Amino acid sequence: MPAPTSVTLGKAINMGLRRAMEEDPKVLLMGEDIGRLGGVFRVTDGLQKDFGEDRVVDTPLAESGILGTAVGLAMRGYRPVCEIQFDGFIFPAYNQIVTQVAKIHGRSQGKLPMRIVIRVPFGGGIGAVEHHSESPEAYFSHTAGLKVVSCSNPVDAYWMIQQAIRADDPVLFFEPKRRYWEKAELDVTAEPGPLFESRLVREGTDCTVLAYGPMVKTALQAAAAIESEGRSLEVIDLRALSPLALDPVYDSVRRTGRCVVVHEAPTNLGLGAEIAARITERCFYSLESPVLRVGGYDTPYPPSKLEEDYLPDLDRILDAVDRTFSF
Amino acid sequence: MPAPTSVTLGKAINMGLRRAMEEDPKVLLMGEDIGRLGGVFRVTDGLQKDFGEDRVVDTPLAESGILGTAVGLAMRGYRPVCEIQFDGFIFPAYNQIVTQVAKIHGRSQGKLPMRIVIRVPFGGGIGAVEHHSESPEAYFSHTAGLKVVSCSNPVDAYWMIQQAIRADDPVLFFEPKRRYWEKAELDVTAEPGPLFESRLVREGTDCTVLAYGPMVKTALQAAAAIESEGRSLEVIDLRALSPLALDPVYDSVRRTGRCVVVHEAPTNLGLGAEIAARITERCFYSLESPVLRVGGYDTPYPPSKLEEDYLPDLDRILDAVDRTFSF
Amino acid sequence: MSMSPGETGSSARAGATGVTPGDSSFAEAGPELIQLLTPEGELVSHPDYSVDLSPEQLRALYRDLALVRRIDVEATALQRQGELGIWASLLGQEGAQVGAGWALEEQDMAFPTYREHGVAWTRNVDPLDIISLFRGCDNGAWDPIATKFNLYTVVIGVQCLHAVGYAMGMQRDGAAGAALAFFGDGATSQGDVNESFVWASVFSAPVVFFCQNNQYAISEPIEKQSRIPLFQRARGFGFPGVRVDGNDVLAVLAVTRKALEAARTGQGPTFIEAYTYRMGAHTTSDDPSRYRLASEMEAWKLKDPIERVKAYLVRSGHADSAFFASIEAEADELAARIRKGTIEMPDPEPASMFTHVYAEQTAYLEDQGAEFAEYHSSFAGADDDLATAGQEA
Amino acid sequence: MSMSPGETGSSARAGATGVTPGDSSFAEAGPELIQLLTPEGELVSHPDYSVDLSPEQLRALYRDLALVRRIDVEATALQRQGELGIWASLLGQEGAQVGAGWALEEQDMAFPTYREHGVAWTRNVDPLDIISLFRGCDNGAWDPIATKFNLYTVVIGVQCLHAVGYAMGMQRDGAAGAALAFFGDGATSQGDVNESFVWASVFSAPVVFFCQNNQYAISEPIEKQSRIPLFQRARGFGFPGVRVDGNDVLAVLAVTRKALEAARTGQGPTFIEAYTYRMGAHTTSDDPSRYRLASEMEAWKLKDPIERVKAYLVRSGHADSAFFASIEAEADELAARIRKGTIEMPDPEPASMFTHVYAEQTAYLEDQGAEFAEYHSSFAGADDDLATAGQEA
Ligand SMILES: Cc1ncc(C[n+]2csc(CCOP(=O)(O)OP(=O)(O)O)c2C)c(N)n1
Ligand SMILES: Cc1ncc(C[n+]2csc(CCOP(=O)(O)OP(=O)(O)O)c2C)c(N)n1
Ligand SMILES: [Mg+2]
Ligand SMILES: [Mg+2]
Repeated sequence: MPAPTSVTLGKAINMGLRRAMEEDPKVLLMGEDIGRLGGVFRVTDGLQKDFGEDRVVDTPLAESGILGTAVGLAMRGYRPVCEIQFDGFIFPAYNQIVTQVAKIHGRSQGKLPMRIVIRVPFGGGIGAVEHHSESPEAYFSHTAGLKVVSCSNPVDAYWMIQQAIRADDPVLFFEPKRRYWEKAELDVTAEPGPLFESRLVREGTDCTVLAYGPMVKTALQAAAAIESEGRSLEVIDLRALSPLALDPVYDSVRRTGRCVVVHEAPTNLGLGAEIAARITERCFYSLESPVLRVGGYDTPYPPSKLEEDYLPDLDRILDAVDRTFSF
Repeated sequence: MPAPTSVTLGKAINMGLRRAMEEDPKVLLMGEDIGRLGGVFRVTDGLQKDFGEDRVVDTPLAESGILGTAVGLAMRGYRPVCEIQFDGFIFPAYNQIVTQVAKIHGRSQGKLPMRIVIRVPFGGGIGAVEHHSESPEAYFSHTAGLKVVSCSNPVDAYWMIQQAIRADDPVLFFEPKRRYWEKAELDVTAEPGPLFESRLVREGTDCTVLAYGPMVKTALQAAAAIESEGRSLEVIDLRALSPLALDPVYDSVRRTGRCVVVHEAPTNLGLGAEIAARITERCFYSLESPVLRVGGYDTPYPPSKLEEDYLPDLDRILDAVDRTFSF
Repeated sequence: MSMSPGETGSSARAGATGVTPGDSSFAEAGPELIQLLTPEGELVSHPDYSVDLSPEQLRALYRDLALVRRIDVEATALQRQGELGIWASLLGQEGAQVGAGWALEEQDMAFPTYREHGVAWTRNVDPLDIISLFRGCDNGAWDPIATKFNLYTVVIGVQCLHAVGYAMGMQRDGAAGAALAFFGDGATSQGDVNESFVWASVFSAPVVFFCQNNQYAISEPIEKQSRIPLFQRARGFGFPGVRVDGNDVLAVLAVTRKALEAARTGQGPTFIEAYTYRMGAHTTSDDPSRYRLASEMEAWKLKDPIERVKAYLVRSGHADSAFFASIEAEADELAARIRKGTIEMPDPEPASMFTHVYAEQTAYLEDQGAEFAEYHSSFAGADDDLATAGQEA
Repeated sequence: MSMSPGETGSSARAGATGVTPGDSSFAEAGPELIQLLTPEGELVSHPDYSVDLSPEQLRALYRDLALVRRIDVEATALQRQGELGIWASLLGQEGAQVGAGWALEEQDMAFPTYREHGVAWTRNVDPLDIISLFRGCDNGAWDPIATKFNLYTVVIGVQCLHAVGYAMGMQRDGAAGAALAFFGDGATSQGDVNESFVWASVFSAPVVFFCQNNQYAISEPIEKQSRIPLFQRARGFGFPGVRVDGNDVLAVLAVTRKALEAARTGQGPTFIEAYTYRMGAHTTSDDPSRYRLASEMEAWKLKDPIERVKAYLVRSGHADSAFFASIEAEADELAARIRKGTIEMPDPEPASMFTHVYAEQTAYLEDQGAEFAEYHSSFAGADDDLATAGQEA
């Protein structure tokens, strides 16, 4: 039994992909520059060398082509794992994802499962140019037939990618690109929990903070920073964005009476809107203040010199927490 | 001064397009089958005959091509009005809409206005096959840089389409296709109010019902039906879906203390989620019950034999209203 | 059918040029048009293509053509009578579809649009399983895996990429088959269709692109999609394109067989343009009189795909009036079965809309379905209320 | 430059075949390759293409090539020193870009990708207005209307449709100009690019498609995008395609001029494949050693687009060492100005992100911007806090 080793989030996904490919010959990877180059983030590093060009496919430069052919491969019994190079480049494939990938299982009354994983490095904070720092998850969470998850740390990344590949439904797998280089101890012999569940990552009593992907770390930093002031934040990593797994959230909010939802995506119609609406429906009489949202502003993602101003950070989270107390 | 005449919603848009083209030679129409055929709903009937093939352009069968060339025409100073034949066929153009149409004005720091209108017949209730009855408005309302409106009656249809065309920003214009044949008296000499405002369409005291597009009529029917039971519903036609114009809504909810939002689109992350979240943030202490949502179910739009079960109707609205009282 | 030198010689030129004697109206299709059976029912030979069918096979071919047309006519009638929400007629395209269907081997996989009822028939799909889609009961009730005939795809062009992906899967499986992608003239303008050409060529996938150029995309004539013959599109992507008389079932069969065989044997994709005509409306919701002249249709009537086979069968003595009568009778029975099956078709269970959204149902949707069922049952017996409410709304 | 019959005759064959004496390494480009100036700096004639440039013009051309390269080298250095977030180098593609830029007339409109710094130079775009994009200050600071040079477009392929739409606008305006769409070899796989071919052909829009085949799409060699030479793509859509030596600025100028003139005079689109090589990394974030051999680059070094012009200028006596020294000096000044301008470039106003989202600002966003400003000012003086918080986060 190999001892736990310290790996980065990017490497953890690489290891998860490798294990999934070893365990199931029907798993194959498709994408731009994922072969020799190993992907622009090196997440598929070394996989083409070991599994060959038929299972790690460098595709033509066309996202609709990637997803459209993945649909055909899935019909043929394969489990394609498609890499979209950056969040902002998933839109050429949007038609295939929303009208085909999401609907074919239902259209065929279950006869054509769409076992497709769509890997999307998402979010900002890396000083990139336009279209390389976006958070499009709400576009997919609003779409029936798709499942959407996001990992926030190397251990989840390793297990969640394998669970997504094993799932019999199409899964959008959002990878927090600015956290690719974060490290954690990974025990590959451990037993992971279910994929579509949120997780309590820090207990607290005064206010519940919900986050996913890159913002989980930020939320935990906020909780640590405010502890000294004697305020105790409970932090939950949502992990599943569709379906949302909010039961633990309801329990938490009923205890704390306050809630702040955090994401990088624009606030208007972001995940926070749905989560706030549901919490209010379920916990109406427990709420001391409305559920507040801390998201990206409702503008296009700005030039990188402004991204620190645009992105939710520790201060903006604490500011929102304060506001839940001054209501 | 011509006397008010009774026109259908479809005809009203046709008249509005004609007037816009007469007033501004830079206005041109693009789409599939909009020329000789006059569009599958006849909304552009007769326009190619009168304005010629250069201003009413039957395009190749490619939505991305329609929007992509519209962008170029807009850069050249034109005001293209693009018809998407059915809601479900807007997705091939999604990349152009979300990454270009929405962003070019900002990208160019205002030097390249995108004066583009995208007409989308949307919603169900016409017994159609797959992809012909959807409500994709949330995908666009979540996108910064776009503006989104929907008309609910012939008079608004006539004025709103002209205002959308005159606007200097890209506007998604959602037309309630099941209401194309509804009639109303139209006075083309009247003075319309601003485009991006909601409108109180029925005063009431017990609960505020919000709707837009095809659901406005349904909401009004619900209000009429329940009046006999002595319950008074206030109905607001949102009209603007991005930006939302909620100030009158806040005032109303502060009076009624209760609110139900209705739309055909899937409930999860539909417009109702954002509206509920904002109302709760602004009217927290006025709410007697959480804002409730009546939307399509979170499934793909079903085969037409089931659409009556899928679509929000009078009964489901009243059921939700009842629940706001039993909280 | 084996041809006597006489037959061959007599009209080889015609066959080669695609211009058949006494029928100049094919001129616009150009000299590349591949034809083996003229509208008058004469066999013509072609340097590169031929079919060798026994009289039995020729009669079976006629039977398929006749029955497919009857299915279409009956469905159109059922729509007119309010039994179907809409119907997309294949009238005039029977030759292209039955010919392509006959070229398919068991292991091949077909990817239709929404109009390939004739191909469906050759894949043993029950017409009622198609009608249920147009009636609004489901999105197609047949098994796409068992029949090797994918579900209908309404979004123009997307299925061409599915076909290429499926073919890439066959490649990886070392399977013997090929994929056959159907699409229309209008579809050739879609990005996805052109991407599918890129992919098929780059991976030399075992796929054949079968384009039925029925001259129209709803109201738009082919000139709105391309300045040059569609089959030439393939040149730009590095694989062969051919134009075949789409109303000549023999030529379509020969050309499609050869292309599928090439694909199966690792020679990559082929683009087939079946030059035909949509004799009916785009769908029952369409009104062609707004955009095309009746005279155009008259000219195409003379090239009917079924009449020419009948003419050949009669001339060649391969079939007598008794045969045609028996087919007529079989068609009547089929039509009656379709009518009865349609009218008696049960409505879907309302709650069924929640069942197949996912392979692994979510707790969220399960709850929503349960609430729906409960709410729905609160109207038990009062289904009319629901209905009326729905209509009023 | 006017050619003496001698020059012409001597190497007409070479010019016609594109294979230049003593340089067989162009063989893989195929006989269709159009070339007017060999890597060795010899003029060769071509039956269909020629340019007539005065010595002054040739020197000006050299100047542009040299300055453009210096801009690129300086920007790369600035990125290495942390002054830019990223840089997309045009090293090796100067000939293709300056040649295409020179072919543009004032009324023409160019639609670049993110790499056309050389074309930008010919449109009088200040290099600092490009650098501000890669520094993260904005998305390009030049005026696309005034310069007739569109903003950079990062989403692969979309700008080809913009160019066609713009050209359709010119058509409707009865304007004299044409649109020039730039894209790469990888972009040819995108649906949008192929749709732009459909539209350009159907509307015979005054547009020229200028594809710089630099052999790679990041790490993927051209074989991953096409099995046949890219210029042949145009055949499938009904308009001419040509392949030109992209490192031969004279041939590129001649070919692009002719294509633009054809477009302006209603003869429709042309596809130009400028056959070249990306000498640098895809961007400063890329590591080409992972996917290509240094030897490949060595072979292409011999075809440098600038060296050959210099060789010709020297051989022909059109320029002396003083001239080259003066260009060198000018390049040094330019580089210094760029360095200074970059380092002193002010950061954008944080609140500016709210200002140009819409032409008609919304009350909602105005409020959001106001809240932002208020919140932001609460950190007044304590900008470090913000920064650190941002970094920690
Ligand atoms: C992406 C998309 N856009 C628009 C439509 C609406 N539509 C349905 S059929 C059709 C015309 C298709 O023409 P063609 O490809 O020639 O096939 P045909 O109907 O003639 O068989 C159109 C525009 C659609 N189904 N999908
Ligand atoms: C739609 C889209 N997908 C992916 C990318 C990421 N990307 C940026 S450049 C590039 C390669 C482009 O290659 P090519 O078209 O040959 O142009 P070159 O960079 O070689 O000049 C890719 C895949 C993108 N920008 N847009
Ligand atoms: Mg057609
Ligand atoms: Mg390239």
